[in-house]
Amino acid sequence: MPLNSHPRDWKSAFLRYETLLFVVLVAEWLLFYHYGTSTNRRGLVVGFGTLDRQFDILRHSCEIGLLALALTPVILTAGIDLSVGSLLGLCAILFGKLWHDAGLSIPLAAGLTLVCGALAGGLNAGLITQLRLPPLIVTLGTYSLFRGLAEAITHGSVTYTDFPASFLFLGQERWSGLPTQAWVFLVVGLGMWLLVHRTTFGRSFRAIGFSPEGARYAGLPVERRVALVYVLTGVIAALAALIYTARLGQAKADAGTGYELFAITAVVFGGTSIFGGRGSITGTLLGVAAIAVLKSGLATLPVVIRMNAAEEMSGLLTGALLLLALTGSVLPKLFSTLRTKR
Amino acid sequence: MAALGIVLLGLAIFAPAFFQPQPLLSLVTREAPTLIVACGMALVIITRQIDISVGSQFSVCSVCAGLLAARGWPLALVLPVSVTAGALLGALNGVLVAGLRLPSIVVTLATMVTLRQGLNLVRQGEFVNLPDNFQWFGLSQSAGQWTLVLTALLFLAGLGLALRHLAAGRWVYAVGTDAEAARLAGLRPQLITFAVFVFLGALTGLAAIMNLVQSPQVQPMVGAGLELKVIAAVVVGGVAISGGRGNLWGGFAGLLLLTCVSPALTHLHIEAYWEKAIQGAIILLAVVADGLRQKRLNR
Amino acid sequence: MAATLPPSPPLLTLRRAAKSFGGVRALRGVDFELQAGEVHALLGENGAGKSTLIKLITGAHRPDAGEITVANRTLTGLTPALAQQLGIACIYQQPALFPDLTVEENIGLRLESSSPWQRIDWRARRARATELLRRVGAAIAPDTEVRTLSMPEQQLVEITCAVGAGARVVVMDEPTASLTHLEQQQLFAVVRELRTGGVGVIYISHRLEEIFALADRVTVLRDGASVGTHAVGDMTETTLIKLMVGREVAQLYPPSECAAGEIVLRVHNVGCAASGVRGVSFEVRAGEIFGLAGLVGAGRTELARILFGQTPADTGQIQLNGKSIAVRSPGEAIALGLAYVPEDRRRHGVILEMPIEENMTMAIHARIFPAAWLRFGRERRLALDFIRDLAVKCAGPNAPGGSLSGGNQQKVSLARWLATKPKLLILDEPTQGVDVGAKSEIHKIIRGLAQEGLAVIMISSDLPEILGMSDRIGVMRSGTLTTVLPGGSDASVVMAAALGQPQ
Amino acid sequence: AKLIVAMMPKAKGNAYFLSCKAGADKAAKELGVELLFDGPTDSNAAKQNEIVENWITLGVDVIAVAAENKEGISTALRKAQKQGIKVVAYDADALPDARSFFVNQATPQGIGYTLMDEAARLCGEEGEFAIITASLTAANQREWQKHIEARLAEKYPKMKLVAVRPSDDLKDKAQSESTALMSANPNLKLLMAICSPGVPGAAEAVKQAGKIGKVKVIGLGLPNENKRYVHEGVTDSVVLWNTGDLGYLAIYAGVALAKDELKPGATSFKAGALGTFEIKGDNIMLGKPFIFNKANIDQFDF
Ligand SMILES: Nc1ncnc2c1ncn2[C@@H]1O[C@H](COP(=O)(O)OP(=O)(O)OP(=O)(O)O)[C@@H](O)[C@H]1O
Ligand SMILES: Nc1ncnc2c1ncn2[C@@H]1O[C@H](COP(=O)(O)OP(=O)(O)OP(=O)(O)O)[C@@H](O)[C@H]1O
Ligand SMILES: [Mg+2]
Ligand SMILES: [Mg+2]
Repeated sequence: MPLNSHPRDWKSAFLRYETLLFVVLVAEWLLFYHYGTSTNRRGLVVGFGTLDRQFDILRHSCEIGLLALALTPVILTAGIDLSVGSLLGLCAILFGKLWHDAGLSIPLAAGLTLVCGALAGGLNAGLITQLRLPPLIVTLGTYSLFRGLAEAITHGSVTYTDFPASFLFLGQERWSGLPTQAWVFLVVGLGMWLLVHRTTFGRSFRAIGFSPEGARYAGLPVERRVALVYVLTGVIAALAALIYTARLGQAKADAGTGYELFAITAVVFGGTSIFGGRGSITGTLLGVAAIAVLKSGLATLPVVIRMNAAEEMSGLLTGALLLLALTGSVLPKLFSTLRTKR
Repeated sequence: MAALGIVLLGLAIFAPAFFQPQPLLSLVTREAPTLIVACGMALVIITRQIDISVGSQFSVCSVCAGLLAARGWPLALVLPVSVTAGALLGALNGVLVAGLRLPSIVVTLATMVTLRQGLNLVRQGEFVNLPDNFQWFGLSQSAGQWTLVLTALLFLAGLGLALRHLAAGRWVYAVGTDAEAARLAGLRPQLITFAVFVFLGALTGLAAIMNLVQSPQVQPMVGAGLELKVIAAVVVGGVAISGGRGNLWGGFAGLLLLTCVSPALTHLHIEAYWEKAIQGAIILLAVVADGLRQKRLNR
Repeated sequence: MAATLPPSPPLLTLRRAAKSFGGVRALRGVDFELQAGEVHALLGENGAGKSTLIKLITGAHRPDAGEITVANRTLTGLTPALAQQLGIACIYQQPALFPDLTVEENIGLRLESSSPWQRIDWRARRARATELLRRVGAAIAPDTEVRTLSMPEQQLVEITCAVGAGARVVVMDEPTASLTHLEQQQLFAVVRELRTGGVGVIYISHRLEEIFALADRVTVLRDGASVGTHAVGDMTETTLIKLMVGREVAQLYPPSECAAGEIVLRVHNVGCAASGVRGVSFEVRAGEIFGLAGLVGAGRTELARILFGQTPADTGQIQLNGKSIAVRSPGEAIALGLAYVPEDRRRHGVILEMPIEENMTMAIHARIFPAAWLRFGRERRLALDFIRDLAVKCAGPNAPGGSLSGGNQQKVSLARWLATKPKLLILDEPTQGVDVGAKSEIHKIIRGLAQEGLAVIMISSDLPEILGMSDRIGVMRSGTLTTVLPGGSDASVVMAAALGQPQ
Repeated sequence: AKLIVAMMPKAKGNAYFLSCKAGADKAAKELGVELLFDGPTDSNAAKQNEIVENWITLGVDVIAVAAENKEGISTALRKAQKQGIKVVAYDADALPDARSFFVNQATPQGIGYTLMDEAARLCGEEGEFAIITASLTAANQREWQKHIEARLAEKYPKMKLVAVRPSDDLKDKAQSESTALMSANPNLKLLMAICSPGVPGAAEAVKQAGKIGKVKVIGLGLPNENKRYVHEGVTDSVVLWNTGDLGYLAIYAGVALAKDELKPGATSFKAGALGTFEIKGDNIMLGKPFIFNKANIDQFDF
């Protein structure tokens, strides 16, 4: 057998999954384009087919998309980070406080917020790598802690607003044709793709995800790599906090509540194995897009809006899709074992 | 455990008023349902699984039971319906986790979202008003309170003993320690895992009723965040998230510790905003303490 | 040659048993039978299907075709539970115990097939465990957690379970792979006692001398098919090997033409409190194979882990090429030119899910991928070179490591470390569980490396291997290096040193 | 075609807003318009934005909104106005430039003063009391609290506010907070709950503690939820406006805007069966808060 012709077994399987996801995405989009676009009573074309709506999709999926990008390497190392949503909230508050109360300039406050994100990620990283504690529990603790700190700092009530237009530009305006934050998202996405698929870092994340002991015996700096992944997540969560603040024009302690679940859903839906080792950034991007289009598309269907249930419907469908994707992923294996048993 | 002791001691010194019997009874009554769910969660975690959909299950059971009660069904009928509903939801998780061997964290994440949103879709967030005779099982209030507290405690004790002294209890540990070894020893790990999920679901259904009788109406968001509280309690109580180790008593202590935070803050005249941060810190301290102990043991 | 059949009906018969995993035909129509009171050896190269065969017998796998007859009952749906009821007990390659539970509980879980709601009688359990452990001759307290036991102790617990179950059929899959000579003798005694009691024992091992010492009959498997059952008395080592591999293999160790050079590694008074190693001093020269012998738990692996920076030394000095070094992590060790092929290849040696090529380059990321940037072409070429040089049998450089047989996995693990171009290579049990064919290939590779001037430390529990391969032999006992013997020493001298007996 | 009027509560399952909806439904029927009623399941400013955007997509004609967070929702509302949608706020205001009118159920001052006066009357103008609020974030709660404190400082020097505790708009939480407050402050004479689930929660706590009469309960709440406690003598009085009328008025105002019958600068407005209301600036005034007590509470059903 020629040595070069053997396909990468699991990789080709994933390529197939990503292709499937892409097809789902396109089908979804076309469906909504057809049923979700209409002309309203004032003669304006409204709904899914408008450019505005497409930009809204980009705007709305940016923060969760960033978190999903950050979580992909985390889950590749067989870890998890439940604290990202809370950290987003904490960073939004810190940013507001630094700018409003401490009177720092916007760039300085933003820079310091990113540093705080890194520190918070560092707390997770330290506990996980130095004390060898399970990430699920550590980040469950910091999930409470970060949100709690955000509430404590603001006494639960302070809302920072009145940010200058130059900052709101990041979240509400367009730059070179696309919403500003979409550019940030694209840059981070590309960076992540390179990190995970084209550098030895990504290689070691996978190795650690498959077998941390094996990676350690191979001389890979396991602790440093894992720490890097969590710190990076902290920084990206802080970045997402800035974008969130700019989009809504306000920073409040409840920012990003529940985002961790959506981000994890997107990552898993994108084909990354929760057991670690397998997965891709492309998959995550497709997963984020599929969920965002679904959510936004449903909300343009007149039937759904008239049911007063756009939010619930998209949540329900996302959950159901995730279950379907999970079940689908094991069915072939299940059938083959059933057959061999008989 | 030690932490709980310290906190209680601290309270005794700085806020003796905390120990008045009536508020304490009220506190414990309110946490009785949580304790029941925590028992089930401890089992699930001991089998090296996790269930983050209990909050949604709790809501669904509460609303179902509430609707039936509002139609005038007696408690004797509503209770089994709620327990069965919980068991069915648990069975759904169980089939996916044990039958299809999917990772429980993602499965229950998905069922959590699905159930919660499904409920919201159907009910549009509407509250259910309960008939008066439903309160405290129709008993007098203090008798009702005692009934709840004693039920929960008896349950805890019974399950704790069963876990130690019944074959089934030991099987749960065996599966959590090493599912493959359990299979080779002639046990059926998938069946046991399934059963544990169903059991947790049924307990959630029971807990929903125990919560229902305490209030005149059901809010559909009633179980939101329950999963984190319960998991935190179990973990703070020393049940290893990697399965196979720990027991219910620890979970009980963990729950007490976490629920003491809020009233303790009031008594110590600390602002309420700190509550969540302090709970998070407690979880972290508990795992750090456990981590350090493990590290020392491994020496 | 027909084996002499005892008159009684067989305990267990397999007829035309077949089993496939996906595309791999692990067993293709095997006949097998076991008599009461015999030790029946199963022999075959890695991947021949031995483990699969016994998994059919214990119900862990269900055959695709064929039938199993136990005690005159033909069974279709055999499960582990049913197999247990029928008196079949198995000691797997990896002990299947519950590490978090105590010994008595492990024994109880295996032996008491109770209903879920039955109460557990902890006192009776303890008494029974104590009694059984005594019968097997194991000095283990019943209330210790299994995780704290050593590998052989865990195996003893497994055997205790089998004895306690009153098993009629006991299956042992490479029970001696990690046992020392003494423990092996102890195990043999237990097996012989079982045989006397009318139990049928199926015994799998790669060590031919054990088969001659213990077995009555032997069935040889090749590529998932049986190539015959013979009485052991009729066989010689060469005929057996020929049956196994279908060709003759000279089980000779490659000759040493050692011209030992400079001192590469000098270890002086090294110790580490955490792992129980203390006061170790020795040196290794370029071009030399330094064998490390000792009983299990003597601390050889721990010593290797110290040298490799996994559990850094807290006392003593280590010199490499005359320079003092302090190794605090495997990364540093690699940078200094040290390489360590670990003992447990499935868990530590290769990452089973990753492609062969990625496994091979894992320790040299910094060197072949400048600026952390992956270069796939370079990686592929390097992997192809190693696959050719070491004759790794695989579907291609991107086949996952887990698809390889044990011996080939070991070669991949070896390739990973050779790629680092080390100055010193530490091999820990390089041929454990590797079949004879692959074993001699690996030996040749090791010898070749030494001849190219590499300094090699080889840890092994296989005494013939140590004796045949080493230029000098260091013997370790309870955490310290007690003696250094010249190569070609007598087996009894090495054993005596390992046991700490005066010579 | 029918006009489409979209109405947004802060939380759509909340009994308070459901009673607003009852009034709104009545108005919609009378006016022959289609009513959409959607909002977050739990109070959440970001979700309010998304729903407004959906409505813009659908092309509704009127949006009536109870803002969870002023600044948060206003961006979306401005966008709606740009598309020709008329916007009124009710219950909790948005920023003035993001809506045409605010249907003001009662001025924060009126509510704050009424509550404080009522509390002082019950305590004999001296002693300790505590406040249970919804969340520490909600803007209107902060407003009311501010006016309560102002009135306290101005008129009742012998009374002391010992604590303000959040209840997350949950009855259970309100109950446990009240229990803790009573045992931490043995001299507490009164609990004032300024969110609707808070009142029955505080009442239940007082009842369980066996302190009926010793600790009085008043608050802002719905009659139905509190009837039982008022009759048992746990709760003395509940302060509120007529919520059904609030919803009714909001819809009438919105539709009038869309039909160009109501223009900025108007000083009065006639809303169907309810008659004429005063407009102060851009606030349509519902009237004075109402005190429900043992004597009159049974006449109301919402
Ligand atoms: N669960 C499985 N899935 C896929 N293939 C398997 C599985 N178990 C065994 N095989 C394959 O079946 C063949 C026979 O394996 P088996 O473990 O029976 O060999 P063995 O004779 O015990 O070898 P060894 O001496 O290395 O223990 C091998 O090619 C192996 O890769
Ligand atoms: N004195 C000691 N103190 C603490 N632990 C010890 C001591 N001696 C041995 N051990 C432990 O016993 C186990 C076996 O040691 P090690 O693996 O080094 O032995 P080995 O000679 O390499 O045997 P093997 O044949 O298994 O490779 C290790 O886990 C080691 O930590
Ligand atoms: Mg085998
Ligand atoms: Mg060893």
